[in-house]
Amino acid sequence: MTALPPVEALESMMLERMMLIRAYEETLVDLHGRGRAAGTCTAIGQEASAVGVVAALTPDDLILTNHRSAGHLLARGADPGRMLAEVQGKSGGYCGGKSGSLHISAKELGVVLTSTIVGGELALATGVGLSRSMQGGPGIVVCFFGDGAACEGRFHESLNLAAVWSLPILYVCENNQWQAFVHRKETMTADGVAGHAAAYGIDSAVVDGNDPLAVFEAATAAVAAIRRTGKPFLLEAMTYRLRGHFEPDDQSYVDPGELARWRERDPVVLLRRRLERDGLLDASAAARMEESVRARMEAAAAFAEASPYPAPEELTRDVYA
Amino acid sequence: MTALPPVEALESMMLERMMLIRAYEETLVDLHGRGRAAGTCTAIGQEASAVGVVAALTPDDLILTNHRSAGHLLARGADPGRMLAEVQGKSGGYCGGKSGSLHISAKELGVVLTSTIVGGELALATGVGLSRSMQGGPGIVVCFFGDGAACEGRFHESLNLAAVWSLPILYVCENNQWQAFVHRKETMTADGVAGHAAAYGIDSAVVDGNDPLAVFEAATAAVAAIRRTGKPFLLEAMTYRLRGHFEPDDQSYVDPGELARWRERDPVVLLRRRLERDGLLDASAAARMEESVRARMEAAAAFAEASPYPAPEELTRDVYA
Amino acid sequence: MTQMTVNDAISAALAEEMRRDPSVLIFGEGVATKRRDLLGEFGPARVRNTPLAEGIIAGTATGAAATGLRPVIDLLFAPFLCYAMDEIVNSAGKLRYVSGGQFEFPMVVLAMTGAGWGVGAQHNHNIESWFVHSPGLKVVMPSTPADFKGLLKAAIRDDNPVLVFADIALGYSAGEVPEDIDAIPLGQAALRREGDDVTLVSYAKTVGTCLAAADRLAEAGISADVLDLRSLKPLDEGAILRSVAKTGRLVVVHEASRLCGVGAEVAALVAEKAFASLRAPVLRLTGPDAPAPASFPLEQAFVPQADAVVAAVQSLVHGALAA
Amino acid sequence: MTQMTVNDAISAALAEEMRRDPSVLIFGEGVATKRRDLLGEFGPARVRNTPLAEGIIAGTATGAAATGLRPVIDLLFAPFLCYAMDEIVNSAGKLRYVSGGQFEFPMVVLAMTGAGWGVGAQHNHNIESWFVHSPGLKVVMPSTPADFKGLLKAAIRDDNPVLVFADIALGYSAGEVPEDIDAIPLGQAALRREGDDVTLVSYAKTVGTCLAAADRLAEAGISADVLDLRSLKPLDEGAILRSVAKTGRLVVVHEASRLCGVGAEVAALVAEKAFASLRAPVLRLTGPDAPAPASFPLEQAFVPQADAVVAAVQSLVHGALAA
Ligand SMILES: Cc1ncc(C[n+]2csc(CCOP(=O)(O)OP(=O)(O)O)c2C)c(N)n1
Ligand SMILES: Cc1ncc(C[n+]2csc(CCOP(=O)(O)OP(=O)(O)O)c2C)c(N)n1
Ligand SMILES: [Mg+2]
Ligand SMILES: [Mg+2]
Repeated sequence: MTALPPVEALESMMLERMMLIRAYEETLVDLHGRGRAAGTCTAIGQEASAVGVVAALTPDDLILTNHRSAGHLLARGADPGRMLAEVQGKSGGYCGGKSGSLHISAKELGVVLTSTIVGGELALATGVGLSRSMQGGPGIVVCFFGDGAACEGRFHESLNLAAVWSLPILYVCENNQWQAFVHRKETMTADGVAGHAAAYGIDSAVVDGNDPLAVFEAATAAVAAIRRTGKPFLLEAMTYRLRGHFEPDDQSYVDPGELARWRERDPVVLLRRRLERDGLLDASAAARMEESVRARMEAAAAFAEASPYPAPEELTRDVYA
Repeated sequence: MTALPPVEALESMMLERMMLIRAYEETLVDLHGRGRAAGTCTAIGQEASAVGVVAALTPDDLILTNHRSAGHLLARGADPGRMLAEVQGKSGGYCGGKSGSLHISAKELGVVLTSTIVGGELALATGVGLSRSMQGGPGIVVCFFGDGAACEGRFHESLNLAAVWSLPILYVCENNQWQAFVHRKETMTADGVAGHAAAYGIDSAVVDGNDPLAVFEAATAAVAAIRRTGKPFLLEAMTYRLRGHFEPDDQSYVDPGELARWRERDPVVLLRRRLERDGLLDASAAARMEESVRARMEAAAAFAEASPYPAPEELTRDVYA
Repeated sequence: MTQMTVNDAISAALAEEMRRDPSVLIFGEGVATKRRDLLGEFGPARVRNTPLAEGIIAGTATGAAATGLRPVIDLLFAPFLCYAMDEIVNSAGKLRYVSGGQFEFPMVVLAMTGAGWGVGAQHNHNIESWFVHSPGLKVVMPSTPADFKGLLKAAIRDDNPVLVFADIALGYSAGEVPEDIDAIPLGQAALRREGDDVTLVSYAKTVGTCLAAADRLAEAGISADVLDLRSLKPLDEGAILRSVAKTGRLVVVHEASRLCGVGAEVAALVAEKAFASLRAPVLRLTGPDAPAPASFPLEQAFVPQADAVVAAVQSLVHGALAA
Repeated sequence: MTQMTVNDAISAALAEEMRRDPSVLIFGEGVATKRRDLLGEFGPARVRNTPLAEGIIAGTATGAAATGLRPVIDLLFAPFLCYAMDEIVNSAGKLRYVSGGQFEFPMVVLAMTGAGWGVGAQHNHNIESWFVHSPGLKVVMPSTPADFKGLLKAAIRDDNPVLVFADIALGYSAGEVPEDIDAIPLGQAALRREGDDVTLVSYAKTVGTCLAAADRLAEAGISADVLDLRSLKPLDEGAILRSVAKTGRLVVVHEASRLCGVGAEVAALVAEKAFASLRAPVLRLTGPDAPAPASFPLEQAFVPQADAVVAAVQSLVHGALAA
């Protein structure tokens, strides 16, 4: 694929990453269904925003994520085997099995301080931004959060401090329309959260979260602005959570019409279809991509399965430095 | 004064209330200086916003206030003797001396659930609004808070819930430019907080907080809108804290130029001067007003002084219902 | 008698109290979605979803309670109460006193916690002792479906803020619930088993652990009083002291961490008021001073097990620790 | 030796540590206004005023600590920590463990509390036991200027989150501070007075109360060990147990409320590990289970007084409670 012009190469790469994320989460659903993994949150349908934003970053940048982190981690290059091991509470996981699925951090990848307290990552992000800004250097901080997290006051406290102290933070709201079992229509009067930025003097943009190229372009512009000004930016990606909040989940409370409309806009399908239609990816290359992703997932699952549980003395290790 | 047309009568009444508040707080400062009262927050310079808003209310309405509450209480008709007694920790105080100056409630006046946790009143206001809206009846809820409180996430959580549940709450931000020892310029990028309302679909207005008539008119319009629509409204009164945060305070950190400019706009002086100039209050009537206020304050101080301290068994009374 | 799970018992208590008293309402993140039956029966004004913001949920409950309503709020998992501490502790717990008794706060806060789901330390943290330590609050942590039903009913009728913690692992456990069970007064422990040699004091999931240990101890000829505290505040001091006066030995068992936990309070109480009866050191078996791990085997190891209870009691009766 | 107040000792510790280590910085509401000297010496990047929002202050400290800075934050009064519990407990306290040891959290949280200013229950609430109960945190509550200086220095150098509570009433109290005092290791109690008949365990302002009581007891021929815990977590269990092994009697004194307080922990520890030495019931003298009243005489009555300590000890030595 090296012959392709840059954007198309990027798009193929993004498609592969999105396929990997999709396959990972489907593996998780399957493992859970077979009683091999604890309940977990998937972000099926939201792959484009994770991949588009992370593609706009450099290795100096740090990422904060939350309970719905698989896309962010895998987009950043995380090993799906170590992720699955973590979800299964195995010692080979990124956190030695102590996190489980909900708060996976991978410092080596710059994915730091994951909190499953909704809003938690927003309160930590300003601190990471402060370190970055005091230590100098080019890196910025990206904080992923949901539309629900924007209902927590911490969202506002974080934006305000970042504005007042001029912290280099890209706030990325993945507005997936849902906040666990509650639709965002029940929790806010606007359709999104970007409208809050202006009162803090923060620039913002809203982007189609199911179009990875659009996300990538918006994120690239935002990151450039942050690197230039040192100021925060709020990017809102409009997307949809295609499965329930937590495995297992029956989605009985979801409006079937809304779900169907968004299923039509499945970002993995859309991108693949477009690349194939435009002749940028032929069917066999796509099939190979899919296969290699499946193979990686099988290896990952095998790694996780083979990884031992933590030793008993881990129970009280690493509480204190 | 019954012969005066309504607005002028109202203005005289407001002047008298403002004088009473001023005299009350000066008495407090004096008592504190003589070691007769614990440290306390005054709102000298902010009388107009308290009096203007409260004049727009009916007895059905409920008020929530905070650590800087004297103006709100006295505007609502509180007995300065019982207030002073409370500040001095005497049994004759509104809270039997258990509150002291920082969290005086007077349920009989509809001044409920005062919290000295900055932001605390904002979290309680939605509950009071919910009661009001579920129980029917005409009353609305007024929540006074400072520009500092608007930095706490609760401000946003409160506005959001009030908007989503359509609660009849008048949010009144008394923007006195200060948040204890920090100027609001250090804590927010905008000059005020009203700019946050729109993103919640909440109507707002900004008013000269040192002009009681302007405040009264803005509050009257806001209250009418709330009674009609059942929806919240945010009113921001721009004013200034003419003394330090807490007695004793030296104001060494205050920009003398800014202070001097606002001293020129002392709301008690401005209103009195205007009424005298327009021939609506003659000098002798004003002097009588001042005298009667002083006499009330002397009686109040005597009442508080004579009030006994709470009985020892009060230490553990009223913890539980 | 009906067989009922803890979750069903909670639902039944809510429905009955909402029927009984129109001022009772319930809200929280997903409450109206998950409690369709209540929504259907009582309508959207009394069964509400909220925005995702625990602080304002608790503040709204507190403000509403003081002005005529009797709110029940579901804050989901105990660690999320960290976002609502001001409202629960500084407002609901203190404003009655601070105001000189002007207000009452009839409200209930529901939350889950405990090992069992592998959800890790930000969903599983047994913080009940914080609220026992704080004035003006009551705290309930039942172990059986019948108690969940009866104590939740009492909590809703109480004019004070009551926190009701549900151990996650108990949610789907079933038990007998009398058809006509009424409110069970707060502050009464339940003696689950009688014995003479040792008192086992516990609450929530570890009551079962103590009962299992008592079975095994009985085989070894040691008989145990097993006291289920049920209500942690008010604490049934009389029941604890009576039992220890009889047995002379005490082991307190809970999942919460040891330091300044409820076990510390029970041990201190006995060391003061039943000292003369004590024949052996007072032992506590608790979770370690560590966050709860997600990994299944570690999560299980976090919780005191029957083996350890048996060993502790044997050390008191026979072993080096006997006085 | 220099005479210095507690407030000056705190300032001196901050200045010295900031000089020593450029990664130390301090922020909070009014910190830059009130600490002009630090602002002048270290500049506005390291001495910052913040917006009025405890949650984000604590969260910012936590995030900064994990990524290379050593923040000290001033949250003013202990009850305001209710707005920062998630950041302190769920993040700073747990994320090291949850992440499998990937992060460290070298940060200090300062807050005042205690009777003395008549500010009432929303400024005065002794909640130190909450943090002792919570994993991953350390808690310090000194009683002398020298200890404030030495322990704060140690807290700043520690790679864990440390809460340093300052008793309001001690702020202007002065004492000797050695010129060259260095960090005092966390977790070591100080024996303030030696005696044989009873152990008085305390911390913060009530250490003085215990010393006054010990003076009076000495006149009555009763000699007391007075142990100042200084650090509540880690707790110097050895010092407590050694003293009780010697005296056989224990009274724990603190201003915080009784239930699940630090006194409960100390009493429970002794009832387990020094049981054989105990000659009398373990007593706790604590604040009542009530919010702190503002009214001066009630506020004073809230705090255990020397009279009560004397009476408690006499009841143990001579009275009805003697074993
Ligand atoms: C403080 C807190 N409250 C509630 C929860 C339970 N919870 C987990 S995810 C979630 C929904 C979050 O919605 P959003 O922020 O939009 O993120 P999404 O899950 O949609 O990605 C909720 C309520 C939590 N983890 N933390
Ligand atoms: C949660 C909390 N943080 C800090 C304080 C200390 N404090 C009391 S008043 C005040 C300033 C409040 O500013 P603002 O809200 O603007 O009200 P103002 O005092 O100006 O009327 C502060 C920081 C407090 N009482 N509560
Ligand atoms: Mg969402
Ligand atoms: Mg202000």
